[in-house]
Amino acid sequence: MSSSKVTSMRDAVAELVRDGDTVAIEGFTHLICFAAGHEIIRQRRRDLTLCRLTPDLVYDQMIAAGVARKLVFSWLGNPGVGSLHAVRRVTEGDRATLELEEYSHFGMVARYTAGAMKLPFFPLRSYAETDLPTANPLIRPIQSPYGGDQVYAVPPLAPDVTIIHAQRADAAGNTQVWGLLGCQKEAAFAADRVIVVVEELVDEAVIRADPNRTILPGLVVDAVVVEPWGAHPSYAQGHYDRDNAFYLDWDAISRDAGSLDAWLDEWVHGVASRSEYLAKLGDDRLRALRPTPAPSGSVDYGEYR
Amino acid sequence: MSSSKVTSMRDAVAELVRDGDTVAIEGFTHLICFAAGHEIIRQRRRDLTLCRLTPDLVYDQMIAAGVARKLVFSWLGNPGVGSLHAVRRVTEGDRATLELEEYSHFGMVARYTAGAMKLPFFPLRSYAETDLPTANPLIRPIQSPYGGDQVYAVPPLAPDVTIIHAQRADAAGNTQVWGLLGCQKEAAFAADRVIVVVEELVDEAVIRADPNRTILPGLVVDAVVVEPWGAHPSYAQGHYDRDNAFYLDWDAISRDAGSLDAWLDEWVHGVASRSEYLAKLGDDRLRALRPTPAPSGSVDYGEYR
Amino acid sequence: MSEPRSAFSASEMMIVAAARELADQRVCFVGVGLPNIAVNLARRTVAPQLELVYEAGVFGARPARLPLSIGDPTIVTGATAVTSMFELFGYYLQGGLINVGFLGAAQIDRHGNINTTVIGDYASPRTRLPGSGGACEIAQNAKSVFVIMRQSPRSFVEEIDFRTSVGDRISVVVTDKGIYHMDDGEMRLDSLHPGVSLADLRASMAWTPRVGDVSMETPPPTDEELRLIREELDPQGVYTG
Amino acid sequence: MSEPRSAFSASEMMIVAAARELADQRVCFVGVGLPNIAVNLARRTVAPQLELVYEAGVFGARPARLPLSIGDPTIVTGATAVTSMFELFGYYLQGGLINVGFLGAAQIDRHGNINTTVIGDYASPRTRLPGSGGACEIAQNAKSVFVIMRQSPRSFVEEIDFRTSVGDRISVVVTDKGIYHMDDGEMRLDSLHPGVSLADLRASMAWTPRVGDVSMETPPPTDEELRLIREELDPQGVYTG
Repeated sequence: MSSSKVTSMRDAVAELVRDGDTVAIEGFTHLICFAAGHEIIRQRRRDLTLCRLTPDLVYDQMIAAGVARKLVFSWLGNPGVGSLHAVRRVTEGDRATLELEEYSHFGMVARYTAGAMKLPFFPLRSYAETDLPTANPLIRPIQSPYGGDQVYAVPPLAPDVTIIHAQRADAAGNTQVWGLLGCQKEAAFAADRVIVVVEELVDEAVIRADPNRTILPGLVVDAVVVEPWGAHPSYAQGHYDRDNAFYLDWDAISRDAGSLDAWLDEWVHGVASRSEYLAKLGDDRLRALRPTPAPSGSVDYGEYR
Repeated sequence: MSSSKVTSMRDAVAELVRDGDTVAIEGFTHLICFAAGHEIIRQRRRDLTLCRLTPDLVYDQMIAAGVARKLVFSWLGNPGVGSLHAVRRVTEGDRATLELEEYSHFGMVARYTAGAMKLPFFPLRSYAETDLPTANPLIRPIQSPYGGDQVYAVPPLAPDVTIIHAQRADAAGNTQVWGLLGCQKEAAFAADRVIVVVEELVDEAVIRADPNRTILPGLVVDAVVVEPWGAHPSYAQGHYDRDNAFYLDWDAISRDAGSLDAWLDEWVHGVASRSEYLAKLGDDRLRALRPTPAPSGSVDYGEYR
Repeated sequence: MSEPRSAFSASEMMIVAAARELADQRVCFVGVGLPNIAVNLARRTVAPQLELVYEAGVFGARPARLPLSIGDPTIVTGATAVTSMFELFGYYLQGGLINVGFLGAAQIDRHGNINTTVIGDYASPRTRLPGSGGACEIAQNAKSVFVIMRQSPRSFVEEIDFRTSVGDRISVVVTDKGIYHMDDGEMRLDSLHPGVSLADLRASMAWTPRVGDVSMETPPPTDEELRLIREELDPQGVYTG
Repeated sequence: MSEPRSAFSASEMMIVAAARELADQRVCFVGVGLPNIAVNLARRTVAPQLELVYEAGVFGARPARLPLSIGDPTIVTGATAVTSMFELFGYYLQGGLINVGFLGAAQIDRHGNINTTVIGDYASPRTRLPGSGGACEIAQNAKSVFVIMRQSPRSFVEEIDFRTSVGDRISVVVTDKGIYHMDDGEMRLDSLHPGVSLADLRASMAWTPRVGDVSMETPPPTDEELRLIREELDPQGVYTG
């Protein structure tokens, strides 16, 4: 575990993300790793099956760039703003070229959980009397061996690669997150390969000082990429705010395929790395997203010898 | 949520623990609330169904005192020492007067989880080719609606009362724990009534400064009892060590029914409260169990206005 | 008739009316969009004790600003508890701890069944909507469900194009025209907003509504309610514009 | 023959032999009792890289002392991760991340099936044993299973009284007499401990064992192994007494 897994985003994506893979870049509003999404676009991966509860702007961009064959999701929108126009362009009417596999939020969370637990299915109290099991035949009724009312089951979801963003990890990949946890832990344990992208690389001692804060052991992590601001325009609790202005701007940028392509040329293909992207954004914009401190306080684990 | 739920152990047990109840005093080695067990003995509750993964000394004492009709468990012993002699006296041969319902650790955890999630069953990969489903017909095979190999199911466990010990809570019952988490969260969410016993009562602001540390919201808590050292001879991470000497001594105390009864008379019936028990133990014994500090360090949540 | 309209917008009236319905409620699961502003207004007015639950994994949020998204950092800092989404949906929602689930909708029928998935055919839809998100499980597991939406003949329809969430647990529907409560499985109009006639309302839906006692119109927004919306909750008019 | 016996006990030989089997292993699920001391000895000798997993919910423990219980505070402080038992059993064990599950046993048969539940009839047993704990799921889900136990005609039996855990994944059984590995579903004796004759061993089990090449006896404990057991791991002789 003490051997370093630290690498660059370019090398991590080149080695661990392959054409045709099922990929989950998870993080619910919080810690969405746009840096990884942009690198996948730059390396022109193709035929990916993209999984996320909320495809968000990161998948709108990746789908517009042509990396995806299929989308597995539960809520398809720009939160508080409106539609994901690039996704709509390939899913509506005759233009429907993107394959969709649709669940509810809990259904997706339960799928990752079944994947992490190597369970053949996960039962939940959703979908009763709705059209969702008809739209997606993988949502199936199941009877309890103890009688009572019927519930529904969803199948496990085990991505080839899960990519998550975190506040910190050590070189072995032991990873800690605070704030919204989403379902990153489940999506990572369920995956064959895991890339962890962090705001800060810390010493193993920092992790071991607060083991209850750890969401992933290095055991399940293949690569650690140090990419501060790698979640922008999403956010990292305590590090920077969500760039809501960009989420609002995206509506206009993405309404037209041409303007979206121009944006990709300028902000993704036009930069070689995340640091170039950040330089382009400018210090003023980043500085304005910095929160004031709100410390958690420290607890005592006690030394027992 | 801001109305206080702080009460005494005597009143909490008097109001919330009733004859015939299904009771779970949970905590895996860590944070076992002996103070609550002793108060239940003093109030002479009867016909309880006691649930715990590891009945441990607390249930050996309660069963010897005659409060229980039935035991639901997964591992019946004095860890690293040997048997629970009082339990053995009422479960072996013709003396078998205590009803047993037996699972594995994961089976018990899954039962509490199903209870917390209001699921009619929980599936797991245990029990294959073992005699456990024969010994306990409530462990049943279930087929996946997606084919593949058969797994087993366990039924939900929803205690009438769950009692947990924690390092700290606020007056509304918002509770935080660090160190071993066992399955206290699941057992509490699954229960109709919840008693939280704490080492320290803290201001709501302490809880809200680190919301990821919260295991229970006050919403599910009925009573908060402030009882420092309430887990002795079990332990509270960062507050005091496990009193292994007592666990070793218990083997001799409990081998003979008479010496066990004498111990109960002296240490449970013979004291009116936990503070009397602690006074009887003496400061030297308690002081020797205090660990040296090992701080977790603080993280930054950030102020977002 | 036109006097109140000059003082506030139909969106403001809808948000205020929805917020007032939360008086005395304890635990509310906050959906994205209009429910988000209505619930945050309620906590500042009629329901200071209201515990806000966000599907992102937050219980007891104390947002210092109105979040654009329902996964904003301001719902985390100072919250009572932050949990994984597995625990939020499993232990809190499916576990039966949510009094009110607050949803928006694209289409609704007279029975309260909701469509947020597609307009047109599912396979090749005219309009692809966001889908369920947590809505279908909120509708099935919250003790009661409130709906807030703008009504029109295209949103208040005889037949919804896709059943995303069932109406069984819906208790109230608040629109830009009036307030409906469920009466034996069907929506009943119980209040018209100021300046809205029954004719206006009927013209804004595809079925003929059951009508209760509408002699008293919805009390208009107070100055304080309008100040909170305009100065604190939505200064940029994202929700009310 | 009696010379080595004066230098170390049969329990010490058993613990040392079990620890050595862990050389090069990566992730070990530590059971209560004898496995606990064997695994902690291995981490101090042949397997410094060994990650200790405790069912209590700990990954990457660095115990500063030998815990009497497997839920001791010393396995928490300085660990890599502490999780709920739901996640430990679900994501780590059932998820397939455990290389070796290390178990003790009261009874074992030639196929490695283990009884830790009852001696005698289940309904009214002669002896009530602890039961499964996590053993039945460790035996089913760890990639390989090691067993450490004292052998006698009452523990090495033709027919176990209750099947608590299946032997399918057992790879090695270490006793106070020798070392067995699984060969086509049956235990095969591969080494006799110093001072133990084949006759001694046969007298300490209820079936006639398959015997491999036992020309080389188990290397006796080194001075360092004995020092670690006697001074650091078990000064009070709880495990070796």
